[in-house]
Amino acid sequence: MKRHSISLFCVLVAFWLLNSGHYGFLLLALGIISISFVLYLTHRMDVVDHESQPLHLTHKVFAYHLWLIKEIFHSNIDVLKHIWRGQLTITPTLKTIKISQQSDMGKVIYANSITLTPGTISVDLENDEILVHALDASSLEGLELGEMDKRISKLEQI
Amino acid sequence: MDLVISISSGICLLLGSFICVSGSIGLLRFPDFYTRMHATSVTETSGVALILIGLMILSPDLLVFAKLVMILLLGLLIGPTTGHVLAKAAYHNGLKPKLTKSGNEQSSVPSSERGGDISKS
Amino acid sequence: MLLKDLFAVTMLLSIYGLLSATFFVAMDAVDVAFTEASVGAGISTLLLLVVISVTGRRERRVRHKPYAALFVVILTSMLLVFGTSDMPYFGSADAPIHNHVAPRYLNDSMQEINVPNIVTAVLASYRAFDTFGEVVVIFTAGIGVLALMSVSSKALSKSQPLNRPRGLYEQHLVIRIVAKTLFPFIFLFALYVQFHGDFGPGGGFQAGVIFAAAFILYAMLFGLDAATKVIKPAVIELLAALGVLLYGSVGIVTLLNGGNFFDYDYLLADPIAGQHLGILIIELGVGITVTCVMIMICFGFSLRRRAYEQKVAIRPKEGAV
Amino acid sequence: MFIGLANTWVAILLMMIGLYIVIAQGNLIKKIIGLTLFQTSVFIFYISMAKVEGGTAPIFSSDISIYSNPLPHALILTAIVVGISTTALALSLIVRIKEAYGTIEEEEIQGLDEEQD
Amino acid sequence: MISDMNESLILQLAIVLPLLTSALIIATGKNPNVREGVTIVSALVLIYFVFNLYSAFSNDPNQVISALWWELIPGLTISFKVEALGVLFALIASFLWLVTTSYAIGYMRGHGEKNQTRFYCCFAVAIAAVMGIAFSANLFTLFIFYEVLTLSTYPLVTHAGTEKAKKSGRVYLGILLTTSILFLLSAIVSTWVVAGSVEFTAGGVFSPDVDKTIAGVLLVLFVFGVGKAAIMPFHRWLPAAMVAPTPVSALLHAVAVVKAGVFTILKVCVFIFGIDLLPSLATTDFLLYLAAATVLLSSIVAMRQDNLKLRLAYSTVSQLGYVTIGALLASESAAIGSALHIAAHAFGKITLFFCAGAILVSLHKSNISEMRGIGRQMPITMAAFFIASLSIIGVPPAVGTWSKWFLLMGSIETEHYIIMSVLMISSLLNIAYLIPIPFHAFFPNGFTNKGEAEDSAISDVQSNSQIKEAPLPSLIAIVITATGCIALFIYPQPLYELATAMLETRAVNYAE
Amino acid sequence: MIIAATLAIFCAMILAISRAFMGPTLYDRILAVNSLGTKTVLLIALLGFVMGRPEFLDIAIVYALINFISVIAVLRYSDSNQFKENSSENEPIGKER
Amino acid sequence: MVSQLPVLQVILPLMAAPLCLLLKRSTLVWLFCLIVSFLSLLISILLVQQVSTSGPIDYAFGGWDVPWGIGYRIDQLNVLLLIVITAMSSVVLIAAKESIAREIDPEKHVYFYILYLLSLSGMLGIVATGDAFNIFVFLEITSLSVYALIAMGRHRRALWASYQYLIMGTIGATFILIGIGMMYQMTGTLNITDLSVRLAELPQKRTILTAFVFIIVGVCLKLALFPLHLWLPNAYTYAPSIVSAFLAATATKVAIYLLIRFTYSVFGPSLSFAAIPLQTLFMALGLVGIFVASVTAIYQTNVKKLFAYSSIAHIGYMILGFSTGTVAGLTATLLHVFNHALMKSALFLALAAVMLRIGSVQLSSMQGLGRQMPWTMAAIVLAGLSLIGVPLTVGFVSKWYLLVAIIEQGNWVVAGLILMGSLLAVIYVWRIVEVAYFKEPATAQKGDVLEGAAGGSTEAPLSFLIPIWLLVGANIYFGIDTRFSTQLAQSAAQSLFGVSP
Repeated sequence: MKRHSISLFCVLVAFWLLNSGHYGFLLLALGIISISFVLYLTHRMDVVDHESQPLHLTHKVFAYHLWLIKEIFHSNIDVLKHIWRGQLTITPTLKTIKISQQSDMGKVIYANSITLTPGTISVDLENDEILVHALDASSLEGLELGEMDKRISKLEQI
Repeated sequence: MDLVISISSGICLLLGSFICVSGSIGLLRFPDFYTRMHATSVTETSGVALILIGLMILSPDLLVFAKLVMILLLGLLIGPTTGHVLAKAAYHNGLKPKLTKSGNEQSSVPSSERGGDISKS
Repeated sequence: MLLKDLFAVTMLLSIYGLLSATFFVAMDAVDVAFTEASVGAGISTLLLLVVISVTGRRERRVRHKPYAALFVVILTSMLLVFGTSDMPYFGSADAPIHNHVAPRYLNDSMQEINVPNIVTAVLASYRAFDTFGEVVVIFTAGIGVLALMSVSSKALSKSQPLNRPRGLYEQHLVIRIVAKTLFPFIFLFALYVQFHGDFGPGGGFQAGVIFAAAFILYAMLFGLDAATKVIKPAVIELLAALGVLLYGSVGIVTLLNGGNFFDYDYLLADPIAGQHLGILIIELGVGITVTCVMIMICFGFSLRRRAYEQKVAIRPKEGAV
Repeated sequence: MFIGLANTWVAILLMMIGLYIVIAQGNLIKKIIGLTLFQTSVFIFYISMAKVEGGTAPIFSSDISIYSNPLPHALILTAIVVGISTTALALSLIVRIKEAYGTIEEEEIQGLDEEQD
Repeated sequence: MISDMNESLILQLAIVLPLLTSALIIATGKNPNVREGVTIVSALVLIYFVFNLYSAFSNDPNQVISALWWELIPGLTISFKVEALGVLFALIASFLWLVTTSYAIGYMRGHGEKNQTRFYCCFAVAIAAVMGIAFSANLFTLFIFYEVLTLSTYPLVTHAGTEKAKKSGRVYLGILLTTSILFLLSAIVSTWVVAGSVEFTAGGVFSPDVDKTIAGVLLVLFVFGVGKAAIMPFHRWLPAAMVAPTPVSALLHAVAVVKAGVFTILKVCVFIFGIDLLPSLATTDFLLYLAAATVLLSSIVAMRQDNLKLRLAYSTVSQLGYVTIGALLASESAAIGSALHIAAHAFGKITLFFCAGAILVSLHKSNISEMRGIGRQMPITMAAFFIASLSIIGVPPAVGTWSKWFLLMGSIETEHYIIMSVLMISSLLNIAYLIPIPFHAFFPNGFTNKGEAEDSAISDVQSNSQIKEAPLPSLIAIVITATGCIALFIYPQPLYELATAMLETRAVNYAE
Repeated sequence: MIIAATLAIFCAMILAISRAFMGPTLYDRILAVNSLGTKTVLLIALLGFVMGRPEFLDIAIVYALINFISVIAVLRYSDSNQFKENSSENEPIGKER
Repeated sequence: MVSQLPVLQVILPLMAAPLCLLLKRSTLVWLFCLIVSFLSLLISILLVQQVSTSGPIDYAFGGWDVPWGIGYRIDQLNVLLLIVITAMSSVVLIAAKESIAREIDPEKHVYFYILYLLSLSGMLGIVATGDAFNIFVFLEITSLSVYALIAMGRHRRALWASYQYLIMGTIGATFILIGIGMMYQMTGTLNITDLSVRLAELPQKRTILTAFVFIIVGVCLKLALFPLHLWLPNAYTYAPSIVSAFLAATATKVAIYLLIRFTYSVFGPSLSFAAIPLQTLFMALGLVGIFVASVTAIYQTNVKKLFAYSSIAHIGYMILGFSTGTVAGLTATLLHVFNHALMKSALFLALAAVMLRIGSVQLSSMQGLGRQMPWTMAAIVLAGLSLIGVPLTVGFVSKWYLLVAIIEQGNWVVAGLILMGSLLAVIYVWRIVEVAYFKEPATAQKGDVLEGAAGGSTEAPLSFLIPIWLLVGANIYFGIDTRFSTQLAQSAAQSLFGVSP
């Protein structure tokens, strides 16, 4: 718990400083007060934990994101093509995909990654299945190959 | 140097706006709700990203840059979340996607989950 | 407005809010845009949604009395168009509006108040009393909503109604995690807006709305009970009053120090510092009141909605009181 | 003439749409929506008269000399708050009306009232 | 006679006393004897007060006795002033209050009426209003008391509480308030605007060069506005009010209401317009003929009524026309005549009503056709009825003779021969509708046709052959008023003096 | 170039609005509003640069947040059964009547 | 401190409102409100004295001079309204405790008092301020609190009435906002004094005319002038009794004030009356309003509604005086503002007492009440007489001034019509009197259907009788001693003509 608080504090300080742009005594003091207040409030709300502060993922997440960006780039081009070519080319598909992630966090990352990649949307997230809607059947096939699943599972393991 | 900046940002902006417009056209052209979602997700990812990157290149100071980054991160975090939630809600509330025959594998609503818990007023 | 789906109409209203806010940005009114964004697209949509969820989504039938209305509207618009014919053109710098009172704000406020955001200077110092009125208006609305909506604790049994849907956070893994991540930032951002009203767009009102919106989001996701556990409704009421009092007490202090009401020059020995302090405090007052009232209103609606649902569940055909 | 006042006229058009909805619609919520539309359009009217050609937002910066008029902005900030307050109160009234009458259609409510007389 | 009390104080006391009485009546309402004792005592005191004023006035007619209560708006005051006509009116009213009270005690108890406290209370308030009217120094004060009179008599009119009574009450109130507010008040305001004053001034308040059209319109407004004077289109309330108990009718017809009406008209004619201005107005003639028509028509209507009280009511309408004519003729004799007629009619009519009430109380009869032969059961009553009828008709030895004489004189002086003939014809009609009643009472079978009426009348006579007069207090009242009719014929001096004094003040003013 | 981008975004917004008007389902409208919100964020960011005062990006952040919150709110209140989407607009859901 | 009186007048109740929330207990809050209200009354009395001795008082908020900051300007017109509002509020509040206890849920009492104080301070703010936009803000404070107050009525129709009022009121307020915007656009200032100066100098008038029309229409919506009156009867009828009394005494008066302020002080009579046939229009509307409302009142079976319609009729009288455009007419209007507040608050308070005792204000349920609640009914009768305009009551005085003002202009017909209007008032007042005094109590027939009526509802408690008779006493006192009220009204009217000839 403490860990998460400290990390949140640091992030919040950065957030304040980057937003503020005024570094006089008064505003800094107000910033400290504000941050403390926010910390107090969020603790009261019980929203500071490993889910909101995924510290354990920090060191692997960048690599994954780079890969994700690449995927997004590719699928973007696909979808753009579909848009300009028109309706006839699309083959909307709905399919359930098994996922291997254990933690909620992993599931969320997976679901969000699917949605983030254009062409696929995670429609429903139930236990260990994700219902995916795809613009094109082919992109679903790519997903079924499980590359993304594997990467996230790897991310998840500490 | 200025030239590089303006050209690179120009390219980013141009591409971004092209993608945004494309996304909107997709929003109009696609046949049903789920397919339209794909179109918007184009805008929300690469369109937003490219435009914001274009602006980042132009940004005069760190603060503006930081804020643009924040907007970008926020967009990338919120976009898929709302998309997912929206799709889920639509699906659970009985909006059936139009599917091609081949992929029509699971078309029934998982009604057991929600059908019973709604009291009619 | 041919749409009979109130929900759709609400969505369109939200779009209108977004568009007008964009327009305000284009018109240099950044503060207004800020407020309109959070109010027009945010809070008012939110409120409308709650109400529609109680009252029903569909309009019952088409009305047939447009002629009188049309007559009134056409008459009014003709009058308005007639009235515009003498108006100065859009953007012309020599219009009287830009040459009588406004120049002093633009030219002298830096010397007199030393607050870069001139709108804030006008709002909080030159026309502080208007803003006080504004705070009182919102406080009035809050109390009014409470007076209308408050459910006696007896009537509202703690037990959940028969088939209550699960909290949103249980259904939506994704939202839960994303929202949890976002909350601290939204709150801090609200506070940032609160304290940087002097320098850029923003101020107490906008901050209050954002803060309240975040809190309402929390209540929506984690349930009303969780939210009331974080802060009790009675405390919110008191805080709302406190905000108004905080604002007013600045005026009282200036009175006691020998100045006129809201003459911040008398707050501290140094007039400029006094102005700063005064603006800071009153903005805080505005922020507190707005936050609390917005939360109050939403809580009021939700509690009422719950009570109503319970009542309907128990006595299905209960209509008129 | 046309260009110079077009902005105002658009605002007038929007206002009138709002006013029409308020008067002609029988659904209470739609009335409120119309009212909001009406008010927001008035705000647009105010804000567009604050604009100065070539000016920027009235936030002081040492390298800018022309600002738009800050006073309407301050006024409209207040007016927006007033507007949302009214809306909130109106909506709470609607909820109560729904509870008491079982409907939110003007005609039906009046019918119920007359029935009672 | 004159005590050491200040006359001005007495003047005010005369107005306040009945009000105090009404409060006392409410306070003592539980005990009828005390309540009525209070009424009688205060009536006596009031007579004493008014008589004091009278003697003070007659000792020195130029002495100004006045009282200012309040200045409402600069120039608009509530104030009082003793003046001949007012004294005359006040004398009559205060005296008749005593008599009527005495009568009412007998009547109300004999009839077993409800709400007697309310009756006495409202009666006292009405008397206060009459005193206020009599002594008011300006139109505004008069107006106030005029309205008080209207409102305070409403409960009396609807005393019975039946639907019919309420309907009549509405007619009563409706006509009186409508005319007073619509015409009288606007006339007063207009007078205020045109003349700048609403004080009663000898010779009138209008300057001689006033716009004749406006003044003419104002005169019409005044005459119509005083609904209590029952000029023809606005006379309906008077017959309608007949549902009231007899003492109330007596109050309405003799003591207070209608007298207040004609008093107001007379006062307005003499002191607002002035009898010099009146003839020059175009509308005077119109109003004169209207009044004359009222006299004739209502007499004819009266002949056709079988209900005794209703017949008397129409008779009142006709008699009021006399006073109005007298006021509008605008000559000295006519004015004196109408002043005298106020008194004469008061005594005559009150006696008639007392008699009608007595018949109702004792024999429970209200229709004339049923009254054949009652002279044997109620000899005193019917004798009084006869005397009073003579007074109304205007034949000696009753006081009505004098007033009609002066009215005729006035009409001849001003060469209104049509009016003169109307007066004559009306007198004949009076005979036709009044005299048969006592005649048949005493001679149920008339001089002829003994057999015809025998069946109906004889049976009555047989069952009620013994004397069955009204209760004693009522009887006393009847006797007193009947005596008054004759006494004033014999000794009209005080009345005449007062009537001339009213005009003399004008002469004095002009002399200055 | 910024101005061109602004105009493009503006066009995109118009397209989105037309989708919001056309519907046909509620979710299409929500989607349109959401997408409009995203574009508004971009537009405001761009406008700041167009007007030479890019420091007002706070507004854009607020937009993004509000957009998020309102979509969540929509979904929160679509819990109640009235928000069931009907395949055809007018027909109520049969099994619940 | 004396120089701070103008601001204290408004700030005192305004700051007291949130403080109520801290007190929590109903009785305490009531006591607190009462004290605050009476203090405001005291302040307004001091202001009257000060204005009459040393002329108008200017007060600048925040020390900023007027066109730049917000200024208060208290002159003869303002003090008249201030004293009416504070006095009515104080008197009405005395009775509030018992009435509220019966009509409103206990947990909402505190909210009630807060809203009450807020509406009071809102009205005071409207009257006191010298800034056009500030008027709008305080107008909204008043309106919002009043909507909520009305909706707190027990009957479900209170909600509907409140909603209707809200729609009409908001449209009105927005119209005013548009008008203010146009004026601001043409002059660049919001201060009323400054506006009047600059408006007079303007060469172009079309925008100003439009602004004028919008403001007038907006104000008339709030005023419930005849064709725009539809919200008023229900609002007054179904609001909690205390609220009805307070509103009837003050709300429309404030609107009248705004009308006068804008036409005379801001636009100036030359513009207001010359450019638009306002006088004829208002005279016609006033007359039609008097007749339609009075006739409608006659047919009402709910006494509160009856008096609500009578209020609309009396607005007609005020408008008539206003429409003459002379000092005398304006004096009559202002006098009637003062006097009508006295009579209507007395009437509605008495009705509140009736409501307290028999739980209904239907005409039929008031049968024989004259004997059961003699003091209350006597008050209704006296105030009713005042409503009619019977001499020695305040109603007469103002009607007299009105008639004189109108006859001076040679409008004989209008004068006659006014008197006919009074006759209609006689009818509706008389209906009540007849039912209350000349009908037997309903107990015999209805038995114990009416709660409290059976077996004799007793006289209202002293906490009602004191304020009611205070007001009735004032009705008669100011009907007899007219010096204070007429002087106030006259000097106000003269000052308006003096300021902008």
